[in-house]
Amino acid sequence: MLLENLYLFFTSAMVALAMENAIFARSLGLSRSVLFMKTPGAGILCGGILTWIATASSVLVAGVNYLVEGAPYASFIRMPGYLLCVCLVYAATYLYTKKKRPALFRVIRPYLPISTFNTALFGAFYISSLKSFGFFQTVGYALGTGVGYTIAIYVIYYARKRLAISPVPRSFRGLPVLLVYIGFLSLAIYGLIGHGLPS
Amino acid sequence: MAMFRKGVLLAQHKEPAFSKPIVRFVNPQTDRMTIEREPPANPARAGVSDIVEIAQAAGVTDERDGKPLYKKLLRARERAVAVLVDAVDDEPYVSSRIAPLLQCREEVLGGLALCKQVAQTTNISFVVYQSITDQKLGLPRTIGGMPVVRLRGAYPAPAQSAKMKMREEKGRRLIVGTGALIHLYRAVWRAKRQSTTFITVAGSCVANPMNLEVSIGLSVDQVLERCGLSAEPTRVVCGGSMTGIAVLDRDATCVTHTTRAILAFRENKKDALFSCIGCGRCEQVCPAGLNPMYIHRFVENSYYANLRLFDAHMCVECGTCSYICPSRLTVAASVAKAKEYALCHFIQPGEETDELDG
Amino acid sequence: MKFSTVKKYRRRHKLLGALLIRNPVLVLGLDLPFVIAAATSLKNAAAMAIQIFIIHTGTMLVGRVTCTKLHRWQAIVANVAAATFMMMVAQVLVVALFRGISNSLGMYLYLMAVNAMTVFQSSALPKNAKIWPVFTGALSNALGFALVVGVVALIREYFAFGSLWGISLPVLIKLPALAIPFAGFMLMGFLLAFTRFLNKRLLALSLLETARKEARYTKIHVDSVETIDL
Amino acid sequence: MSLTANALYAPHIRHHENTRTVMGDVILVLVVLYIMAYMHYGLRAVALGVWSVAICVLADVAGTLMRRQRPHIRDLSAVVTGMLLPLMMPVSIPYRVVAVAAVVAVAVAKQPFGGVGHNVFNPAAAGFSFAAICFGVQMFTYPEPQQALVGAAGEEAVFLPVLGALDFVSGIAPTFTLRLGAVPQYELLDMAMGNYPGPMGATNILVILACLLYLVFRNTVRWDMPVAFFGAAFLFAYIFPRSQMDRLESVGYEMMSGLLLFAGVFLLGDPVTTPKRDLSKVAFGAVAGVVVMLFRRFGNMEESITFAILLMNATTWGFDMLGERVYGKIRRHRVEVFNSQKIQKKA
Repeated sequence: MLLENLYLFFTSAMVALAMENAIFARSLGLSRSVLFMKTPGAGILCGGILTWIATASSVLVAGVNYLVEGAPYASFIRMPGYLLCVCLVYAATYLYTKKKRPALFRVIRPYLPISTFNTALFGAFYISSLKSFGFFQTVGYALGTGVGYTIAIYVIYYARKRLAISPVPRSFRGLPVLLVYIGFLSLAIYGLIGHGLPS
Repeated sequence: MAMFRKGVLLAQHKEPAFSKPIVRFVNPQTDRMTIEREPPANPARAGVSDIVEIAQAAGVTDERDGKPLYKKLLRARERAVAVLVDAVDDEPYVSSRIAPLLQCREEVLGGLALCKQVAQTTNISFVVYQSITDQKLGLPRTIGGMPVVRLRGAYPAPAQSAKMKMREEKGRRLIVGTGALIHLYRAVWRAKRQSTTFITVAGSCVANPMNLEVSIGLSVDQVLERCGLSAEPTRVVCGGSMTGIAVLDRDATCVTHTTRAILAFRENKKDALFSCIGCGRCEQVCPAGLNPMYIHRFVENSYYANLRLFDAHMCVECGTCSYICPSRLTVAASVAKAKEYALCHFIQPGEETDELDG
Repeated sequence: MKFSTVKKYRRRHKLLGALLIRNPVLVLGLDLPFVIAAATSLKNAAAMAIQIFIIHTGTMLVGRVTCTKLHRWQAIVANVAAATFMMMVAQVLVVALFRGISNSLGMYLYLMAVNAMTVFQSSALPKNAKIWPVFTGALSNALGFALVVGVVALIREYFAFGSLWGISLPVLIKLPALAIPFAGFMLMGFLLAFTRFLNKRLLALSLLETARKEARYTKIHVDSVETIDL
Repeated sequence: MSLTANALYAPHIRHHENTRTVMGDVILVLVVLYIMAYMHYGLRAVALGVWSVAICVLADVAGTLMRRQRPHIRDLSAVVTGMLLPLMMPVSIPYRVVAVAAVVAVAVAKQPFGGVGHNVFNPAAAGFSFAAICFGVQMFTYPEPQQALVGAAGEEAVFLPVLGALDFVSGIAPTFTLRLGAVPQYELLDMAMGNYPGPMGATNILVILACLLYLVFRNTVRWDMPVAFFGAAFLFAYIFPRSQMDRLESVGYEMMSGLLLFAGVFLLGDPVTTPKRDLSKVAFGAVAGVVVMLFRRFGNMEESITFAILLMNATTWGFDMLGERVYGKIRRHRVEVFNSQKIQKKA
């Protein structure tokens, strides 16, 4: 029983990390502030906060999915429910760090909103509800999404360093060529998934 | 088997200049100059101070590094354990040290004997480059009973291993070029002031390449006329073919003490100026184990942030990366620029270890 | 180049500035996920455009209120809550308008509530922001988003499915892969590059005409302006 | 750099090999593969090659002009890409598919990144992947080469027409059979000789191996990358056979089926998109071999090797930087050795 749940947990986590990577497979949570992180440390921090919030709120989200399942107007109730869970975790994190860990608070404060109200997060919850995941799968999927998001930010940072030393045409410098680069990575991952459009 | 080897074996176009007899092409006035100080009674056992003073008076200069010879002799008298005659001509077309060593042998030996008296050591050896494939006259094992150390391997492996030899006991060895020895001998025995130097005149559009003993101060144009030009060269080089300096004004450029060769080439500009195809050959041949391709790209995009990783200060400026580059890029120039940047930004003075001192 | 002329140019072409020079997607790189993954057909594009109009304008107005009353971090929560409410309103409208849109758009229909443009622009308002500029700015941003989504959806629907608004048209060659996110990435890359090129050209042209107007520019200046690079 | 600057800098003599000779080696072996394809499938193979080369060169020139630079057709890189593309496809491929693949390869994968030598992803792999997703059916139905060989045996050959309607006997490619978990019905020797349905140029195993040897001896392809790549793939296939068969047999089928050999020689042999250092090359090749086999095992496409290669191309920069760190340590160590060396050892 426990082993089975652990298996579900890890499989869904790996799927969310590699095959259905939030950024590369579904382009979720993609914005300029994420693409143009100053340092890899900032990227890892941003992804880490997202991982924490996703994992913590997914525990509540699993409950929301369980309650909402089969209720009338489910699609209406879902989003507010998710928003409630995420806002609870967000406020808890904010206040706790502000009171107890001021140093940590000063570090994470600029990245907290970006990582919290992020399409990657809510997208992970929606996918877990569309696939009617159980508790362990939901938590695992959220965790995998967060880790995959962090890895993606890291990869994109080094892609920028690589592209900085090639004579990219002036119109393509910065965001456009980076998008083409991500496009090819996403193409490679799509070859692994095979035919199956992201919902 | 180029695929398993690191480094590159250059085709040494030393012939025909190498085996031809050395021709004197001198200015009579300067050639007649002597030193005021009367020669010692018996030059064979002249005193150390005499030799040093004569060398100073005659203005004998080492053609390896333009230093006056008497300073080297003074340093050698204090603390020298070995004397090394540098006849390493590893660059193609250049044979201006090895040819005098083989052709005016007794003069070299006489000069060497004087150095031996100064340095008070018996540890004497000649250093030559063995991988000269196209020479007609063979390299002897010993010259005057003294061993001839042969450096083998790809260019610039000789420079590398010579550095290995020279670095340990830094400064405690006397390294002289053959030209300096010959001039020292002449100064002591015939009281002649050094007014000439040995150079090689060769290249793809020189009519009859040869080794010359020319007066210092003659212009490059005169020397080239002496040997004749078969075609109008697109680049005239003063110095070695790999590390020399291109001459812009042939009239204004003169032969100096340290000029080793004057080369005239004619190249077709068609196969030039492609963009880098990233073949990575420059990294396979770099003797210092550097990564010239990335250094070149960083420098071209003026993105110096990552250069710290690439140890550009270890470059030995041999020019192999540019030589091998199939796109004819000026990689070596970029690496030199990066080396300057690294030396003034990343490296504390005294940390760089690749300097070759005599 | 003189910055005053640039400002003059932007003042002159206000709509153009909203659509091209300060376009939220093409220039600021906001809301990329929806353009890249969801804009595969004109109907999706229309639905998302309607949604963004309602959500963005409404939330910006709410944010104008909250930014004075609350702290920044509370304001964000309040704005996202408002955006979610707007999303539900818009969803009613959209689902009524387009049949089967909830299947074709999937979760992106709901994720509109947390799109980066709305969340961060609404919570980054200054305390003394005037109400009317906020409203017009929100409208122009929504317009810019609608334009980009429409263009991308047009290209992708025509070349991927050989149809426009569900009506099948003759097409030389069908590339179904264009409907997949990776093609969306590449398409957006090329669209961004094209927009930059266009901005450059437009700015150069306007500089040219200002230069022609102003007498102190000589012929040489005009020529140099013609070959301007930004 | 202008010519005058080029004329100023040392060194003043250059190696005789230039970009054209480097690319010319690859083109030479590709011509050999086209001859083999001609013998198997008739004139259509050559026509496809010419068509694709034309499209690639045109797109390359257009892109270079858009970047406001002088186009160098003489560096032949677009020609190599154009010759690689059809060889990875079946001979029955429509011309428009080849055109799409060529345009994607040059205009999307190569030019936006800065043109020759700066493309991060292999253009041929990118074009092939895009076409494989768009036109899955045409890309993976392979005609029987037997038609050609019958013609060689004396009866009249039934080649595919260069233009016009295509009707052909489609064979079952080993990649398909292996993905189903069954054993291909072709003899290993037949596969080595190259008469089994498959991509146009990738089926002539022995010829491709000869090409690899030639390229290695010409030092166009460094020897250690293919060794590491094929070694890793070999080990993977030996340890985890995909279907119920003898391990060595599975190795044979895995190595000879599909594009693995072709990609290992020509796509990974492309110096631009692979690491430069020998150590990085070895590590890259080994990882690439494992990733390729994993994609084969778990991927849903019939031929997913080009996707794996695209994924690996993205990691090239990381491999190079890691190799640079390692070699930096080696350099510093060697300098210390220089400093503490005795002349007696040398002389």
